[in-house]
Parts: sequence; C-alpha cells; structure tokens
Amino acid sequence: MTEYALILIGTVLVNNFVLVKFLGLCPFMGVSKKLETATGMGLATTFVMTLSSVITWVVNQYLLEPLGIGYLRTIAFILVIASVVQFTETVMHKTSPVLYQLLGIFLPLITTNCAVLGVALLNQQSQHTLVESALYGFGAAIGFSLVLTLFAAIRERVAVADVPEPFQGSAIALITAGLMSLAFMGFAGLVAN
Amino acid sequence: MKTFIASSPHVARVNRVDSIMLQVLLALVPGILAMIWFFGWGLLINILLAVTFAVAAECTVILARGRSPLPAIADLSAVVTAVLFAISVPPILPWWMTLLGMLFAIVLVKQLYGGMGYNPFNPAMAAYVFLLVSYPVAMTNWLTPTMLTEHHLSFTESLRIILDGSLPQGLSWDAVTSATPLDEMRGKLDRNLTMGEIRQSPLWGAFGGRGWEWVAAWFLLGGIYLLWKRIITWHIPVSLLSSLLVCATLFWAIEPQTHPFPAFHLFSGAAILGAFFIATDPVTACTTTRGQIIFGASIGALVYVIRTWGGYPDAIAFSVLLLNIAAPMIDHYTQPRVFGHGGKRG
Amino acid sequence: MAVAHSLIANRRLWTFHGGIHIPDEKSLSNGAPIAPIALPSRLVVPLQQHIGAPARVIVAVGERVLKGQMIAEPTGLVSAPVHAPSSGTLVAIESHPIPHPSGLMAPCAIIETDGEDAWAELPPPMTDYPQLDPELIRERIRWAGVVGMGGASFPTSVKLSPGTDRHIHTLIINGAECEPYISCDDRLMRERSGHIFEGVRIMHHLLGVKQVLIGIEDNKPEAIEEMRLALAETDMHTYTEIVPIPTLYPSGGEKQLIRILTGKEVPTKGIPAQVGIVCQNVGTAAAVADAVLEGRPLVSRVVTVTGRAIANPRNLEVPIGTPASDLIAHCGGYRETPRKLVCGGPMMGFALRDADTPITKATNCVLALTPEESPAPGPALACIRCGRCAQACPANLLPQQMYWHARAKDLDRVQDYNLFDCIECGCCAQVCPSHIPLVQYYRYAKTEIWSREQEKRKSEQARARHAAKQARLERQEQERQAKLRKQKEALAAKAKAQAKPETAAKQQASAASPTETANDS
Amino acid sequence: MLTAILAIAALAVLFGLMLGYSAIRFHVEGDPIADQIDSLLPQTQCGQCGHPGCRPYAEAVARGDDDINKCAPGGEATILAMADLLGREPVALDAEEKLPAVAFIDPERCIGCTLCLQNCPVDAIVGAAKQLHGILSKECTGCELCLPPCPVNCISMVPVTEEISGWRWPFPSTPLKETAKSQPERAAA
Repeated sequence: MTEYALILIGTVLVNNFVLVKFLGLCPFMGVSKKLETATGMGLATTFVMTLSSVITWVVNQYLLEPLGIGYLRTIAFILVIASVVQFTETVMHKTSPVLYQLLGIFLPLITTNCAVLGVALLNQQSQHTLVESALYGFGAAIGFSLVLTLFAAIRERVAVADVPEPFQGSAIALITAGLMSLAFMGFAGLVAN
Repeated sequence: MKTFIASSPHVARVNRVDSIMLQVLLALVPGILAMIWFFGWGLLINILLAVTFAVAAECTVILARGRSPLPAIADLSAVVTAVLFAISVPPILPWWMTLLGMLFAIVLVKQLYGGMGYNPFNPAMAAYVFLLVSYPVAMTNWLTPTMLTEHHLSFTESLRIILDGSLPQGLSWDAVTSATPLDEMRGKLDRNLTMGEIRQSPLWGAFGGRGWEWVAAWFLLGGIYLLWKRIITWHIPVSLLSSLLVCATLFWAIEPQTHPFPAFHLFSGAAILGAFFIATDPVTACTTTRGQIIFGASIGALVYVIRTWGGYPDAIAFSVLLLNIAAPMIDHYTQPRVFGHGGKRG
Repeated sequence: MAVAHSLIANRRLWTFHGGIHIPDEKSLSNGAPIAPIALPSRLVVPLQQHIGAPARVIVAVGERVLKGQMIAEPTGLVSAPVHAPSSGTLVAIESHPIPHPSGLMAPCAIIETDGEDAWAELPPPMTDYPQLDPELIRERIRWAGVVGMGGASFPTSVKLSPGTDRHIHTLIINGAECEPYISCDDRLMRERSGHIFEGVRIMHHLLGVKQVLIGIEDNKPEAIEEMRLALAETDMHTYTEIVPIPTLYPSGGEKQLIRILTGKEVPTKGIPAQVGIVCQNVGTAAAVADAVLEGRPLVSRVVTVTGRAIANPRNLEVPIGTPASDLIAHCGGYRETPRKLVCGGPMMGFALRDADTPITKATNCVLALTPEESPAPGPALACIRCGRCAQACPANLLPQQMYWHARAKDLDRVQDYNLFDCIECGCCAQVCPSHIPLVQYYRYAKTEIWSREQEKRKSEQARARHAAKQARLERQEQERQAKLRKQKEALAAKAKAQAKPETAAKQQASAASPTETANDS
Repeated sequence: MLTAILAIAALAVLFGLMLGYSAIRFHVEGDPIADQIDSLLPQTQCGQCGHPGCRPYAEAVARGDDDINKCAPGGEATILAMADLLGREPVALDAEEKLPAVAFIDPERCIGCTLCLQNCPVDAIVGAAKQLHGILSKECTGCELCLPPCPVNCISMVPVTEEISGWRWPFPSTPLKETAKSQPERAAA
C-alpha cells in the first residue's frame, strides 16, 4: 500500500513529468492559455496515459516478451498510443464538440506527446507490475494535469499583465514554467526514486 | 473648472501603496536589529547592497522600456524585496551573489512580468531558491550567534568577507560559521541521534534556535504591528503558523525522540518571518478569504513536510513558491458567496 | 457571512459584509432649516425623470401652463407624468443637458415663469383614503408623478402595487442617508416628520403590511429624536418602529438596509418584494402624503447644496427644473473655485459638466468640492491584489478580479464574477491603495454589456429579416422558373434546339463583364 | 522476422477494428461550431468579409478557410469573441473600423429606381417604382450595399446619434501604460 502511495506522490510531485522530467512540454505550452481548455486537455491526457500504460503493459507482457521481439517496443507502443488517442478524439468529437474545437490540433498531438510514450517505456524499464504501471501512468497524468491547470490559471493572470513586448506570449510562459520548475525542486528528496 | 467624465467616488482616497510598503519596512526593523545583534554587521551590509542592486536593476529595466522609473521606485516594492532577500540569505554572502539574486528577482521574476502587481512569484523567495539550488554551500553557511563565538566580526571585517571573501587574520571559517539549528538537527537526525542528544548542542536555546528564537520573536512583534495597522489580515499568518504547529505537535506527540518540540519549528528558521512578511505579499498570495486560509495552511504543512522528509532544512521559500503556483487556482475555486446568491459556491 | 447583532431599542440588527467608515461631513449643511428658493425665470423640465417608458408631451408649445398642470403623460405601466413646476409659458421642447453622467442632452420642456406661481385646479384631497378603493389611491400617486426620491427614481405607484401573489409583510422607510455631505433627508425628518408619517400611513394602508421599520443612521440623533416624538403622537406606534442603525457606508443602499433591519437578502437580480418587503425613501413618503392628502403633484423637492466650495451650504426647497447654478447662487455662490461640481453624493454621484443642468426629481444634492476635498487622482498604479476592495465590498464581490477582467475587456469573465451584483457604491475604489478607478471599470463593463446585448438583439432581427428576404427571393425565383418551364414546354422541340447555342453564347458574353454579376448571388 | 511482422500486423488489425467501430458508434453530424460563430456575427450581411453574407463567413471560419479578422462591422469585439470561442490568438481587424451609421436617402434626388431596394439584404428600404424611397433606420444595418447601385448617388451614410439610453461609460483613460508612456514625452517637452 505504502509503495503505491509512494509511486503516486513520486510521479505527481517529486518526479513530475513536466516540471522535473521535462516531458510533454508541447501540450503544456500549447493548451495552457485557458483554464477550461487545460482542464479538458488534462482529462483527455489522463485518460490516454492511464489506458495506454495498461494496454502497453499487456502488449509487452503477453505479446512482445513471449515472442522475443522486445526490440519492437517503441513501434508497438506508438501504435497503441495512436489508436487510443484516435479513439479519444472520436468520442470527444461526439460528446464535447466545443472542447474538441478548443483542443484542436493538440488532441491528435497527444500521440506524439513524449510524456505518454515516456510513461509506457519507463514502466517497462522499471519492471512495474500491471497495477504499478496503471498507477504510474495515472500518477504521471495527474501530475501533468495538475501543473497544466495551475499553469493555465497563472497564464490567465499573466495574459493581462503589462509584460514587455518582446517577452509576451510564449517567452513569458516559458519563464513561468522555469520558475515553476524551480519551485518543484523543493520536493526533491521527498521520495527516494 | 475642467469638464471630464470621471467616475465616483469624488473624495480623497484613504490608502497608498507606498505607505503600505513603508509600514512593512518599519515592521521589519526590530527583527533586523535583533539579527544584527546576534549575527553581526554583515546583514546591514547585505541590506544596503541588495537595496542598491534592486533599485538599480529596476531603474535599468524600466528605462530600457522607455518609461519613467520614478513611480516604480517610489512605491518601495523593490526595497521591500531587497530587504526580505537580504534577511533570508547568510549575512556574509559574497556581494556578487546578492547582485545575482537581485537581478534574478527584479529583472526576471518581477519586471519581465510588467513590474509590481503582475508577478506571479514572490521575487525575494524566487531569488533565494535560485541561489540555494545553484550555490548550496554558500547559501547554508550561516554565522555562529555572537554569544557562541569569541571573535565578533567588526563592520569592516564583515565588509571584507562580503567583498573579497577574505577572513581576518588568524581566523578560520569554522570559528565564525556554523550550520543553522534546523540544518544541524536534520544532519544529526539523519545520523540517528535522538532529540535528547541533539538538544545538548549549544545552538539550541530556550524554545528555538539560539539567537534565532529572539530574532523570530522580534519579527513576530513586527507582524503584530502590521496586523494592528491593518496592513495585513490575520488569515495567512495564523493559518500558516497553526498548520505548522499542528503538524509539529502531532508528530512530536507520537515520537518525541525524533521530532523536535513544536515551538522549535516556529522559532527556528524563517517561519515567523515567512508567515507575516513573505507569505502575506499580496501580489503573489491568494486574495479571497477562504483562499488565504488554504494558502497559509498549505504553506505551513509543506514547510513541515519538506523540513522533516525533504531535501532542505528550511522550506519557507520553496513552500511559498509552490503555493504561489497554486494561488490563482485556489482563488478561482474559493470565491465568496455574493450578496443575494442563495447557495454556497464551491 | 458574519452575523453580528447589536441590540438597540430591543431590535436585533444584522450586518452586511464590508462597508467603510468615511467622514460624514453632514454638519456643513444640516444646521440651517430648509429654505425656499426664489422662483427662477426659466425652468428646464426634463421629460424623463424616472425609470421606465418616457412621458408624452400633452401641451402645445406657446401655451400657458399653471403650476401642477400635467405637461407630459405616462405612456406605459412603468412610467410617470411630468408637471409644470410653476406657472408660465411653455416656450419650447428642446434638447438640453440633463443630470446624467454622460452630460448628453435629452428633450426638456422649457417654461418661462410668470412669477405668479399660480396653481392649476388640483384634484380633491383624499383625506378619507382608508375608505377608498386602494386602486384610486395608487392612481392618484401615479398621477402625481411620484418617483423614488432617494436617487433611483422608480415610479412609486408601481412599487406600491406588488400584486396579489406576493405577500408583503414589511414596509421599510429609508432614512439612513449614508452618503457623506447629503442632509436633505435629515432636515426633512427633523422639520416635516408629521408629513412623512402621513405618507407612511398611506403606504401602510396600501400594502397592508404588518410592520413598518424606519431605519436612520445613528449619526443623525436629532432626526431620530424628532421622528420618535412625532411617532409617539400618532396611533402608528403599534406597528411602526424607528430603528437607529450604526453609521456605516453604504447602509442606506436598499439591499443593505433590508439586510440590516430584517436579516433578509434580496436575491440577485431580484426585487425586495420577493422577500416580502417594500422599501421607500422618507422623501417619497412625504411626496405621497402631498399627492393623496392635498392633491399636489411632485413639482419640487429638497436639495442639499453643500461642499466646502459653497459659501453657505444648506438645504433648499427647489422647483423641479431649476438650474443648479441658481441653487449655488442662492447659497452665496462659491467660496473658492470648486474642482468638481457633483450631482448626488461624493461616493455615487456624477460630475456635472454644466452648472445650468436642471434639478430633477432624483437630484438630492448639488456638491461643489474644493481641490482639497476632491484632489485629482494620481496616476493609477498596478493592482497589488491586496484585497482591501474585497474586504470593503458590501456585496461580497471580488472587485479586483472584476477589475482584471474588465481591464482586459473580457466581458464574459466579468459577469462570471457577478458584475451585475455590484451596486457601484464606490467602497472598493475608495480603499484602493493603487487609486484605480474601479467603479468606472465596472460601469464601463456594464454599459458595454448592455449595448452589446442591444446590438445582439439588432443582429438577431437583421438575421430574421435577411432570412425572410432570402426565402422570398427563392420563392419568386421558383415561381419564375415554374413559369418559364411552362412557356418552354409550350414551345416546340425544334425551337428549343435552336435556342440552346444562343443562350450559351449569352453566358459567355456575360462572363466577360464580371462587374455586372457581382451582386447577383 | 515473420513473427515480428505478424505480431505488429495483428495489433494493427485489432486497433483498426476498434477505431472503425468507434467511428460508427460516435459519428457526428453537422458542424455546430459554424452556428456558434454565426451567432457572434453582427448579421449586417454586408459582404465586406468577402463572403456573401454572415453565415457563409461563419462556415468558412469554422472550416478554417478564413481568418477571424474580416468582419468590419463587428470590429474588435467580434474578433475577441471569435478568438475566445475558437481558442485562437486575437488578430488586428483587417479593415477600417467605422462608427455605426445608417443609410439616408436624399428625397430631393431620389428618382425611385428601386435598385437599392433589391440590394438591401434586410429589406430596410421601402418604396415602389417612380416613388420616393425611404429607409427604415431602425432596421438598417449600415452595410452600405445600397450605395453602389444608386444611379444618382442620393444615398449617404449618416452616423447614428449618441443617445443617453445607449451611452456607454468610457474605458478608464489613465491606466498605468498610457501615463507611463506619456511621461518621457512630457519630460522632453
């Protein structure tokens, strides 16, 4: 039980995928202009990450490993992720057209979100069990969603700030992300990982 | 009589930003005097250096934007940032680190966001953390309280240490510096010493760290002055300190041998200073009443968590920055119930 | 919300969130009794002095009018008539600046007075009103053009007919007068308490309420004393109570006063009748008594002329339509050049651009402020999110958040923060250390939203008309096609074969000159 | 080698089937975004955006075929609203912003040709052949489509007069930016 809790705290805070591992920066910068969009993106990514960690684990455990084709991991995982993303996109187009429109290109781009592939590969690297994989994927996604929404709330404030012209937009957003990352260094050492 | 469309109210306004900042500086004076008393002249030099650097940096940036720097300087916010930074760093910090810290605080954390009022992060704390992760040794090299050393650094000696890092003749670094009480406790706890053994250290005072307890007490006085003058409200300091106290009491009650007496947490390190002067920075804190309580309580809890299990002996700066990140979100979800709106809002 | 209760006169009082203490400055003007003003030679009577539908002029230009004669009649249920404030000749109906923050002009009746101040024939007094049909009394109040005199100027007769489906149990009389400087209600209560009580009695009769609460801020002890004495002389003390309330701006706001006296909150976008309460100003009560008991329409009102720039600040009884400059002259003119001439109080009033702007039914104060009293606001600094505005806001809003979004012109977000619950009391701007003109941001946002809604309605209308036109064109086209087909069918197949190359050639020709076809689609 | 190809192929087929099924199960009709964009447009039907009316422009924007800054009558407000809806960056208006105006027919010069009538998208011009035409100024959207066809140039655009009921409080004029910017100039003067 403690182990699971540590995995969660570890992935959400201490080894946050965005602010500590610097994975998934593309949607982090791209879909954080509005809180609602960021929340939607967080939800979609959480769904994709958790589901794909489980499926990739199954694929790895029961297909790739037994057949001895572990070297195809990356290709197979990308296939899995792309399908899950496409599935999410189809469902979202039906259930929430506005969010679909708002996420726009970033929704299919979850496919190339390195955080998703990163989770899948790290799972195999650290020899996680199925439950651990699911938790690891879920934790990473929660960490991603958490900082994404917090970042979006900050960016909504920064958007109305009197930022010098050359620094408006992405520049100040990257500085903000950097400062957030600096603050997250405070969690270092909390969980030995 | 000029004709113009000006909205009411038409009478003189009662508050001013610069007078608020001045009151904050005033309230810091007793604590600063106590720190000088216990840790020597270095702090005063640091304050002067930091203020100079901060004001110069602010002027430069604003001039570079083609604006008049006078109003921004006159609001004293840069001075407050500089003084808070100088209090937080070791009193013999090399001058160039102070310069680096002030450039980071004023240029990157404050002015790039548009100056006072727009920065999402506390500039002084961001600069402190920046230096702490970049120069961990220099940033934890505290002076020994004056009652524990035979040699008291004079003003010129402190100045020389800060400017070119040279110690007075016949003195070693060990003679003038030591770890902070919190740092020492963490180190000894990691070596499996019990609280009883740790408390034998000369760095321990009556209810906090030696010297530190009185510094904190004087800052507390300043904080109460700010409350009395209504410069700050009680929500953040009270929730911060009580959550820290609750955490500390809880673990101390369970296992007194590995957890210090609760008052130690309050009166060592920057807890009091942080609660009244740093976390209450209105620009970067929560603005709703409920939000402020969550903000303060979370900082208190985080301080305890990081001090106890994290990688840093003190955690006010990190905790404040982490809650700075969360403040806009907390504000969003803690809007008060507006007059005439029936149900509570989430 | 914190519910602090103090027991004054055995009545529990509630508090509202926020509010501020400001110097009340009432002693400048409340020392001298209400004085009449010399009849001006020219009266400028705005035709709309109330909320609702504008009144329609019923007197021809050039006609002689008598004091109290109706010159414009109401045009809807929520509307009010306008009467001639004195006898004379209606010389023109023309645009003239009226008391409005925009300083824009609106149609006014210009009356040149003849100095006789001769009354028109007035309807008979209704001294026996308890025996009369309440509808008759309401009709009289409507005829008299009585509107809320506290500043809102909502037609009183409408407020006094809440409908049968709403049970009204409490009538609140607003004598709080929380705005600094203003003392017209104070003087009115001190000098004409009997009159006010007559009006209260009529409204009590009309509404059939159980209790009447008269709320007066405790910085007016003389008024409270006088009202108490006057009440003791009547038989109304069984259901009426004078309630002194703590002085705290803006306790005279309708919603705030109701909260203080009853603990009830008027729901957002709602009216007091929804919580069983009707609220009326003391001045309105006196005007109701005038209308019912003496048959006199609302043609004059008490106005406070004050501010340190005025030589002798005091209260005046002024015919509607008198230019503000006349009032100032009557009070000895300016002691020093004012920086601002304000209509209404310093917290919610608006600057007058033109001293010739006339007094209307809603004008309670003409305020000439010296540069010391009303210093020019320095340049606004950035908001530091100190939250003082949120602490002061009587509606428990987050003014700083509304400011950020209003400044970014994000009108949806401002409304998310409940912009329309803002009563524009000015507390937030008053305490703002950065001296940001917060109220103006909210007023900007509100009026901008209203005008966008107006545009939206207009565009919906345009869309409908456009769709109708498209449909019509299509129908016509179809009809034409049908006609054409019939003609074509009538023609022989041979003729058809001949016609084909011809039309093709025509098409080619028209494609060569595209300008002609540009608008055809 | 063969195992690898087969394994990947099997995976691909499996996921392909899943996606195929979901595409049928969650099929979406129409484009609700175009409706939402249309409702933000001022419905002047003026064609200044290059599209024949507001609805076609809305559809073009929804498809991503056109920018959001083409609506001159809507001005900045419409651009901001569309940017907000679509999550795009607001861009500057691609036309001159004009004050609201309505068409006015000079009764002296009108010859009653009915050409303007046919061009009015909202039927705001009334009249018959050889009769003086009149404009229903309440219905006029100020699209100016009636100006070019008039053979005698008798139609002009009259700015809408500001009335108290439609008056808007001005945006506060002394935010930090402007005062700060103007200060060096003052110092120089």
